[in-house]
Amino acid sequence: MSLLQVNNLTKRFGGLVAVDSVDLVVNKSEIVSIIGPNGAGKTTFFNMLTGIYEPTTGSIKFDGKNIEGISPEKVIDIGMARTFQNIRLFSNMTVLENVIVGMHTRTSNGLLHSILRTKKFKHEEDGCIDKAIELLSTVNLDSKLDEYAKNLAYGEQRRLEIVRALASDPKLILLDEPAAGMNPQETHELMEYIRKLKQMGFTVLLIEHDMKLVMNISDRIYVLDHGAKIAEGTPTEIQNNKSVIEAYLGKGA
Amino acid sequence: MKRYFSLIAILITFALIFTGCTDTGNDTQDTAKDGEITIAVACPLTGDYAQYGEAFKRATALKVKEVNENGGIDGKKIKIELMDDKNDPKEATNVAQRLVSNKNVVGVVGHFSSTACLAAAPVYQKAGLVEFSPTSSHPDFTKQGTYMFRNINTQEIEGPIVADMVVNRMKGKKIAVIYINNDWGITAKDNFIKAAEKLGAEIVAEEMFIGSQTKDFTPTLTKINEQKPDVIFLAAFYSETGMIAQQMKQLGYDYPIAGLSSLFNEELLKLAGDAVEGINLPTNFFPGDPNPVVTDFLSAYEKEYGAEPDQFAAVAYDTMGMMIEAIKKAGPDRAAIREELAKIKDYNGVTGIITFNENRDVVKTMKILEIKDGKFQLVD
Amino acid sequence: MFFQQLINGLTLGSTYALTAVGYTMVFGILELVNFSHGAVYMFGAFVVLMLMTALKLNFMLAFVIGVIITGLLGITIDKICLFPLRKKKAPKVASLISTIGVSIFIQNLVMLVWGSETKNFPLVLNLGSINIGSLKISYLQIIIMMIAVVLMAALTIIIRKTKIGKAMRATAQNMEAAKLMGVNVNFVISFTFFLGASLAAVAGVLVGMYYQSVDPMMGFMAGLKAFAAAVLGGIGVLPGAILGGLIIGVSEILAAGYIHAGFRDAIAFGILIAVLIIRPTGLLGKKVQKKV
Amino acid sequence: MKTALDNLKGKSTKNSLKIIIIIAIALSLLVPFLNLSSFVIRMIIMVGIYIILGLSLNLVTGFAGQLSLGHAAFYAIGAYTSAILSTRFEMSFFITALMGALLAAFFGFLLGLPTLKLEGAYLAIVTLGFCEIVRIVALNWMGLTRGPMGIPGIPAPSIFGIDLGTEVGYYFLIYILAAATIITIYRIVNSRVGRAFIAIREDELAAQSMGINTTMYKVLAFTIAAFFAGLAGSFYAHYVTYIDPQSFTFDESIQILSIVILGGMGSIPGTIIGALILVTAPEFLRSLQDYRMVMYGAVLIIMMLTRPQGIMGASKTKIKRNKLASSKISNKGGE
Repeated sequence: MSLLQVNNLTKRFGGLVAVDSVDLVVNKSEIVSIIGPNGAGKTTFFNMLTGIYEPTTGSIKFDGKNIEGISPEKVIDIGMARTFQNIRLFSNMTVLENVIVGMHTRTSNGLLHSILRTKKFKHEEDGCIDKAIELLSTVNLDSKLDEYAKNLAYGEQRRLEIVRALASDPKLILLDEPAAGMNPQETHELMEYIRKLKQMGFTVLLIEHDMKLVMNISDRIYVLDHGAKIAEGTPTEIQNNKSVIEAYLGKGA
Repeated sequence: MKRYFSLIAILITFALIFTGCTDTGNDTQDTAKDGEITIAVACPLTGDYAQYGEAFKRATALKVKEVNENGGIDGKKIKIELMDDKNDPKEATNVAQRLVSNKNVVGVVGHFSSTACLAAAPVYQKAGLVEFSPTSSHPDFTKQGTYMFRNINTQEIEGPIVADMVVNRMKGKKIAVIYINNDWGITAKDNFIKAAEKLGAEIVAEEMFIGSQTKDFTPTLTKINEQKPDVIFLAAFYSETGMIAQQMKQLGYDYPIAGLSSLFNEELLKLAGDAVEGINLPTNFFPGDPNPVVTDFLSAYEKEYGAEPDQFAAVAYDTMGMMIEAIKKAGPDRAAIREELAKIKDYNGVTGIITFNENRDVVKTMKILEIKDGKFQLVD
Repeated sequence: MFFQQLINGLTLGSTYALTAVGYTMVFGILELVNFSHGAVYMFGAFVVLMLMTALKLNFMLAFVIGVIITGLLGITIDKICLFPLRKKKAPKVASLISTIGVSIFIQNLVMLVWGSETKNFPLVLNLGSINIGSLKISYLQIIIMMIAVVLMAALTIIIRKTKIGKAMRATAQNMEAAKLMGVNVNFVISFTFFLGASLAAVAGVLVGMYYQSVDPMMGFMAGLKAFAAAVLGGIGVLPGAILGGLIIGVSEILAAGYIHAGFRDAIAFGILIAVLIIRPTGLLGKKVQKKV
Repeated sequence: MKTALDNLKGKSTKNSLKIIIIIAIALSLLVPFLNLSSFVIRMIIMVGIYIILGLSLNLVTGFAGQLSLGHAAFYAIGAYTSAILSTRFEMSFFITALMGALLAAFFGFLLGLPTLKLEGAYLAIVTLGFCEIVRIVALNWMGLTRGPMGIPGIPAPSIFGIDLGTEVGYYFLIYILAAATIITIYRIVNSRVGRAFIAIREDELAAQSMGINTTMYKVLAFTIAAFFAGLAGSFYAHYVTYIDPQSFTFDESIQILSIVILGGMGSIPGTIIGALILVTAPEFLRSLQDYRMVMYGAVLIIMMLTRPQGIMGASKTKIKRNKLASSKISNKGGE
């Protein structure tokens, strides 16, 4: 059963076609990767899914509903959460707070409850804290709860960002180059972690350059080049696809 | 944690300095108490209106120096406690509170503008300390309480004098009015218009500007020009009057200008040169007055500061003089000083013969001046 | 009367435009609202006046020296009060408060040294005026508008065609990248402050001449209006500063002439707010695409 | 073991902090009876007013990250509403203060709306322009505000027939108002709403991606801030008993902003210290007479150069953790 179905999605910036009629399907509990050379339009594609850019044409169907042109703050509501290519944590907030902000749409404490510190307020806060600590423990960050996000090591920041996205209980989680800047050891841990996510019942769509990671964990892979989809299939199929090799190594290789 | 300790440390230091500051303030005065009587002068020394405060500062210092040289009050020297209120109502109340808390201060000369005077008045009234403003002309000022005095004619008195000057002397039948949008400007304009209309004149334009904010008067003047008035009456201070006159000249408009006593200032001539030629205005103080009180003041002021006093200096000088007069009779007692000040009759000051009416407002006679050949000259 | 008011408004607008250019340049490079600009403008007018009256220099000489001194003041402000903050990577608001401190400092220092009263600025160029019917345009008004346009053109040439201009544009785009490419960023910033401050001085002197008076508080309102003009036109965009200045000037004068003199400043700010609500980056400002 | 020790440490810090706060509160309650001069009491009351003003602006600028140069406008709206209602309709302080605060909040809401799209310098000039417009309207709308004549004779507050127009009365009134403001702002900041504000300040786009309706929260920040500034204005009007437009100029906005920046953006204790320093500094400097404002300017620059992040820096917001949660950590640590 398909969770996300993208048809004929296109984005033009002036004369430049950043994403050119791409079709894509993500099924429940799948790990799907999008790969492609720099400037292939991968992040633009993500930005359309998450409402940051409005598509020029095409449709996005998520969980049975059309969502193209949705506003960014609604995206998480319908069950899609993301991370960013260049980590966008709330640097001057603590690790714990970052995760709890991730639960924003799943909580409801308003001004009055906050000021009066009602029972509901305390109950909800406690619930958030427990859940956040539980999530953080899955990435070994539960010992750094009160650390400022900006003081974490690079790999830790990446993991924190993923946990922040998970905090909203998404049906689909979008990871934009999660392994960028990680050493092999960290990448390996990340790989295990993404597998674990699948076991936990999450669906994952990721953009990634690290081929080892992609080939190891993906159920299916889409390849973009110059905005257009040039191939799709299982990791083995992609590894043997001529046009993919051309796109990566240039013609005549 | 360290953060909180530093916070507490700062708080404590502040508390100490603060109480210490006010205490030492009192200490120094306590030691000096026997030989001195303290009179406060509160005026703007910084900010937009500092030039007027400077006149207060100089003139009151001169008066005190003269009295001290002649033996002071019963052998006691007078000391001035000079306070800057920036002409800001909030600062004025702080100053007032500070002065009433200082037991050595027996009377206050100040503040400059009505805004500051009115804001500070409740503090003085509550504590029973005389607030003697040389310049506040707001009608409500002396209604704030029995400790409020002023040494300037209210516009109820000046308005009819100027209206007579404009309608009868300058033959103004159609009059355009430009006024500064503050309490003084509005009361001045209202009283003038009332008196002028009674004399049969017609007000053809009524335009305002915001003090120390408006520099470009061309739209107002262009608009007034459409009405072709006989006279333009200005309820403004000298600096804006200079600009208005110059911009009129630049636009090529040539209407006679009438003003109020606020224009009597040598700076106006320096500022606008021949553009202000022919302006008519009334005044309490005129340096060309042959009265020996005036000539003595003039030469003393010029000797001390190398400049001719303006009317703000003159009225501050008289205010200090009257205050000292009252203290001489009452001794250093705040309530007694109020009683004696209210009783002062026919004080022979440089701004005329001064008496308070029952509302503690002064009534002084006025002379008419005209700017001729780059000088203020007495007419009649 | 309408055309006369229009001329009045254009002249006033030109003085705003000249001052606005300084705001826009500093903002373009540093993304900093320089609140000391109004005080610098006032300082420029005072220095030229003092050179003329105290040292008896002739106008042109006093003008040139005064403008250079003011330009150097601009550099000094940056070096003492802003550069250390940039080095520490302090938040932008800290710099903003620092420039407010500078503004208070300069204003009150001028008041202490030269007195707080309004001073006459001699009418050095008494050129008379042209009359077209009842319309009267003084040559001074024409000169002020001309200078605004000429300086604007010269600035555009400096920024578009010269090497330093290229460096300025590079710094404005991305300071770190410019540094890596060998641009002497500190020099570029100093140069920008010099240019901005000397332009403010030119504006101050022209305004002093136009109203034949200067006072230590003259920079305050003029500074706010010029800032408003810069933002209205699109801050960081040079032609925007001119356009914004003229619009603010004309609307203010027309408001005073036809609506109510008391509300003239309120109307100028009201127009600004209305424009920004419709066009959040000002009239000529470019819309920035969010980088993700 | 280590975590247990940490917990213990945390507890002792918390306790000593509590003790300090209790002592401070006890001392401050004694203040009016220490026979201090009226001047000192007056200064403390003024500091109280500026604590409210500073904290409310801090919510917008320090926590939600929206630079506002027009905070005096709300202060003015509160003061004028209160003054007009109490002099013309003889309403009691508590009603006028509430009305003043609510009307200010309404205008805060209106001003918050354009912030949907504006940022940085654009927002700064809009707030500044708004402040000027409010002042100019107050100056020109004679029928309502008496323009430059100001409104004198604003009655002192009283409750159940007890006159609060005494030093002690005013002291405790501002004490309660300031304390209520501190507690409210503290609680807002340390809640879901406050975290949304801070997230917007830190990274607006990421905040949006977390599902935070940034527009709504920005407007909310402005509205809350305006409410408290209006409250401060009401108190000011009833305290000074005379107001006119000159009390609410652009300088006033700058003064409030300086308090926030000097104390540290996003720091509640910082704002309190900032208010204390900047309100009293002119009094310390008063003996300098003409040199006072020059020194003030210099002090402002030096403060910024030496501590650009403010005296206190941004304070860490703390999420209170319950026993369950902390026991879980130590369990995890033991595993």
